[in-house]
Amino acid sequence: MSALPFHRRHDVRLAIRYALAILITIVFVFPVYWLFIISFKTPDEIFAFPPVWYPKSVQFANYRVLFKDGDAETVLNSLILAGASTIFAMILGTLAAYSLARFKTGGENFAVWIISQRMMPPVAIVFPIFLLYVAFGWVDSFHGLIILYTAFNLPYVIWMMRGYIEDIPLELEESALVDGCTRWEVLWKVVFPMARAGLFATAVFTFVFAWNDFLFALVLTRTEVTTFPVQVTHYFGGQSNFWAKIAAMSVLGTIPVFFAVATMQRFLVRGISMGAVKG
Amino acid sequence: MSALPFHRRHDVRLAIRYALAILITIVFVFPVYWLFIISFKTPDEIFAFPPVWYPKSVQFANYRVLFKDGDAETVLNSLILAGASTIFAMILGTLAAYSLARFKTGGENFAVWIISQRMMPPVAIVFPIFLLYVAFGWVDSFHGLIILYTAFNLPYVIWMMRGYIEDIPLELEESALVDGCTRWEVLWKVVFPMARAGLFATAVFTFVFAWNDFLFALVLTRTEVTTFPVQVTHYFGGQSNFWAKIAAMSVLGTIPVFFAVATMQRFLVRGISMGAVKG
Amino acid sequence: MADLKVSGLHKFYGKFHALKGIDLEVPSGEFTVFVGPSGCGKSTLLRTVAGLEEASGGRIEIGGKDVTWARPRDRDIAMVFQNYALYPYLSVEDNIAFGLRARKFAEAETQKRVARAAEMLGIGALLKRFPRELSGGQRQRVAIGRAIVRDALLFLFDEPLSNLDAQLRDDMRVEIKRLHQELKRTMIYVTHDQIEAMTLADRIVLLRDGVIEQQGSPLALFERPATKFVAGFLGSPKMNFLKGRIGKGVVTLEDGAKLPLPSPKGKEGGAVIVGIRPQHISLGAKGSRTAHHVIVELVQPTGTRLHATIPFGGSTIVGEFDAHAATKPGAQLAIEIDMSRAAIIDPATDKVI
Amino acid sequence: MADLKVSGLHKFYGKFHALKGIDLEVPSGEFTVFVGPSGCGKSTLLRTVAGLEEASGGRIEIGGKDVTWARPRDRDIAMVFQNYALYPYLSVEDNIAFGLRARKFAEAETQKRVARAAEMLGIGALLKRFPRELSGGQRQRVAIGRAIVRDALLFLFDEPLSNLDAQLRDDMRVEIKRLHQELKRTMIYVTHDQIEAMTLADRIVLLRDGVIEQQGSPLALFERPATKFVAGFLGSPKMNFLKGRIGKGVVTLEDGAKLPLPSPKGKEGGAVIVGIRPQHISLGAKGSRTAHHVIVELVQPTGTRLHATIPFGGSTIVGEFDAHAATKPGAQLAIEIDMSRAAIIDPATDKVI
Repeated sequence: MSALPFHRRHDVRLAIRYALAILITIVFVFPVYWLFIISFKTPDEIFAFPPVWYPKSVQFANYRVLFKDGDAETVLNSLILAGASTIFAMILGTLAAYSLARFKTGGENFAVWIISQRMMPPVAIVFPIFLLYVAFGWVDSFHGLIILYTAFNLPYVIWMMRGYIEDIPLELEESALVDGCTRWEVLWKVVFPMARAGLFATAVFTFVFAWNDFLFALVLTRTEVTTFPVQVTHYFGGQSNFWAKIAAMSVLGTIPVFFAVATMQRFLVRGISMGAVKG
Repeated sequence: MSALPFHRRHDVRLAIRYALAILITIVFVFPVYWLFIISFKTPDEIFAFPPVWYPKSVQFANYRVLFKDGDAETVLNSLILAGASTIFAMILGTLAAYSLARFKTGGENFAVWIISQRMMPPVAIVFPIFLLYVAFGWVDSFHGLIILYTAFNLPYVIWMMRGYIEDIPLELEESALVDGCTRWEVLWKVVFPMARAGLFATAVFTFVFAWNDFLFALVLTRTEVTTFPVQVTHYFGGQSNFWAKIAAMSVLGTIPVFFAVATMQRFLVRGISMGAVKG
Repeated sequence: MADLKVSGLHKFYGKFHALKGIDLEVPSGEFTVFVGPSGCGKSTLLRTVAGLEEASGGRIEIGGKDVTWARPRDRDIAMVFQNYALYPYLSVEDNIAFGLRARKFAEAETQKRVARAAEMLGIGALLKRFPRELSGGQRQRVAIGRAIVRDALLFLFDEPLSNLDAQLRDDMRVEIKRLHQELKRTMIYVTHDQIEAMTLADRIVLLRDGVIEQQGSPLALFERPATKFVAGFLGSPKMNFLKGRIGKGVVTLEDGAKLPLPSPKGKEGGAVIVGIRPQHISLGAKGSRTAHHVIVELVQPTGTRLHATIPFGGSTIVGEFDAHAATKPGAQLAIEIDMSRAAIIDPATDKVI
Repeated sequence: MADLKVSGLHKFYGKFHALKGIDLEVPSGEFTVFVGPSGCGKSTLLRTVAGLEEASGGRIEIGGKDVTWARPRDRDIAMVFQNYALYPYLSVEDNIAFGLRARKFAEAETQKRVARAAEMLGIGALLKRFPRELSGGQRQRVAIGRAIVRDALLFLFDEPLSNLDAQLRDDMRVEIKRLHQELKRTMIYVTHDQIEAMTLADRIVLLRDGVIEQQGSPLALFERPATKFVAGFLGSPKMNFLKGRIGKGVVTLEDGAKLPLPSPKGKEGGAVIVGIRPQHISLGAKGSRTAHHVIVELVQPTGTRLHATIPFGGSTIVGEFDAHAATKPGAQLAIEIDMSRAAIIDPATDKVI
């Protein structure tokens, strides 16, 4: 894959690049910076006018209070829920994806039907699920949310992994079959190693989806397993000292995602560009 | 791409297939069915025990009330917001994706950085954005939410379209350049027609993401531009006759998604399987 | 003894009938090449023998054992794939050892075999490398190494050289042939390239549209083709085909030119197709009674030889001459045709008479 | 007049120096072939001429106009790509007309030209079809059609036949050559295949590692190669190279065999490499004084000819004989070597003396 040559004047590139740079700065970078800064501000600084662009003194008071109030515990809850559901969704989804990719289970339309499930408005299904959970006694429980997140992420995992598995040359599997592997051994010795980057990339996304869920957690939890997004919103609309708390909570809640993305970065690069290099 | 042969006994296929079938039925189909059924039930039937598996008489009272109360209007608001933001995100995102794919703008790591933005917990950025919007006077406005949804969906569009554009053989563009096209003409005459299925598939997803948003709409709207997901939750925790209303609202709110997916089905099939057929 | 016996083998893909009742025996120790144009069924036949495609009907025996319904791993075969099929996450050593480890060979035995195979293929120095660090030719060698360590009854090659460039293909061809002389195992090789088939095979099985068109030694097929298809498929440049009618001891071509018939064939007045190889056209003396006077249309030098395209007999033929025949487009030539080696074909059946 | 003039052209990809100061003139109306092994820079040179890669230094003139920094569309070129580069969403007709419409030709003129090009290439019946409905050869024809309607000053072909199978490649080669004779336009053709270069070119430009190794007519390069690389690159089977030392009127090979030197070359006692083409080795009478007695190792029949691999002179050589030479592995042969056509190479410089 070579890059296109650069022809001095008549070029689309510059226009696109400037638009992109400006948009990114305004929309993505500024709010994150602002959030970060606020979490270290004193209450007075938060609503000061003109705004305080960078705090005079860095103070950790906003963070200390999180651990005293048990707010930090909700981050742990979120970790358990997102982590467990990711593991289950990856195992089930990868097996299903293999079936779809290699045995053409259900054909192309079935694959589209599966990913269509992902488009169902959560707000539409949260209500019957709530009724179901009340009946089962699953409301406000870890297993209830883990099952739900697993089911909700399954279509995404199946869809992504199906693509990655289809990218594996069939001959690699055939060669293993001829060489003496059973179908399960082919999965372990060929499919998983070959799709490793895709597996990790998909797992990161799955984790983040569950981590970021707000609606299901809001409706299906009470006090036992409050998640970090729900806890943050408890403080919305409150006093100015709550703003500082929200900011600190948000930074805290972003750290696991940051680590997930950072540690998986090389797989993400490979997983994302997999399609490009296979030719 | 040929399918693997079927070897009678020792096969992974059957195990996977049964697991899949059972899971799909329990997790996906039942809640949707339940929702649909409830929306036609009388208040008495909803909490009857044993449950009423199918209503004795189909009655539209639950739907009629939606149009009287102005609930249906929120579906229209959602349509405007999701539609407009999809159009903007597609235009900006596709141009940016072209730049990334063909001019290697920023390299692989920049592409990963962009999609990482999509992983930022919404609940973490909603707070600084709220402050920003208060300052701009954008709270409870159409343009405020359209800009937000556009910005939030941009990373996804860039990421997807970059993949589709990289799949277009470079020679098709080079041939057009030699034959007398400018770079903009190449975009119109080669890139868009070639990536059409991918464009439509991505647009459907983008639309659905905006459509399904709950958190941003909850925090950033008051009364003027209430969206359908927010409106639905207004009735959560209410009386049994509200359950029927929620069910009817949910069905109503699922219809546009259903149509988007249905009309774009052939592009989705092609867009999803594009990676697979290009070899 | 036949290491592979195929009887009445059919294969359908939906409605497409890919193999139409193949009967075939591959004798022990022979190098057999399945050859034919794309879509002829040669790869399907190989893959069905390997168990990678399921037979729709018929019987496959390997080493006297019915394996028609057996899994690939139970067939005692080893296979080399067109795209090498190397595992990118394994070193060369682990790639070669893959099949042995899958079959739970003792590690010492595995090491010994891998070392021997690597030495035989001249890749001993590459064992610690990864496939991405190898050239195309080296990868192909590793793929062959992975097959030969297995010591299977039947070695299958599915177009193993078609991803290599011309020069490397020539070199690897020699090496595969040398390997066969050394190992003396039964090998089946699939290719669409007639030159590969000719140079490698002890026996060629030429397929067309899912049936065996002809089989035999390379020279037998080249010199005594049974049909027009076989005559046209083997040889480069392709055999020239000229339409004509049988006369008394001659064939009269469409433009009236007459070619002598060495032995009486077909009935007088009947239509025939005369097949002449470019190598059997030579330069004659100008004015000679048996020479035909022609004008050269196009010339392609290949180094020591030269291919000239010449309008003749109502069609266009290609002749192979010495590079210094001094022919240019527009030049006048006198050509002689060696009719003793021509193929006379019945246009109704496309069979060589 | 030169339609293309390249002076001091350099191209870097990062630190990789792909073109190292290329000087080249392509005379008007000639068929020039850039050939060389992969990575030699031939494709980079063509793409830089086309403006698809930006030159890192030097000057490119097309039709006397400096186009070094011009966009591709301003260079008056037409190009055929390896993978056809057809637009799958356009019909054959629209594909061929694409360039004319992009340049805002009148629709009537466009129609006329498309029809003429289609007729010339024999694809008139396919105009309403879509690329996916065409065979490989038909697609290649459409791609060529798209180039020739443009009526550009320079036609560039980037390995246009390498996606086709052997048989089709031979046919298309003839057709491209015929097209050149008909159009009489300046054409530049890139290939890695020496046979394509030999048969198509008026002039071959042989590249190696970003420099021009030798250029000239195909026969000149084949018979009077300037370097060992050129000698080895052209011809099939490859030229045999044997190490030896110069003696009195002879070259003594590593195993002591002596080959006569037709003319005195190099200084006595100096090391040389003798290059002998397989076609210049023939069967001699047993017991003849000039014949060498050898044992055949491997035999590859190609139809009318046969390639025998023979250990000789401390190495292994390949000889080309008649198919009925009755040689089998292990057979004894007496071979004669035509030293008047051998290349004597200085191993220090790899230049032919």
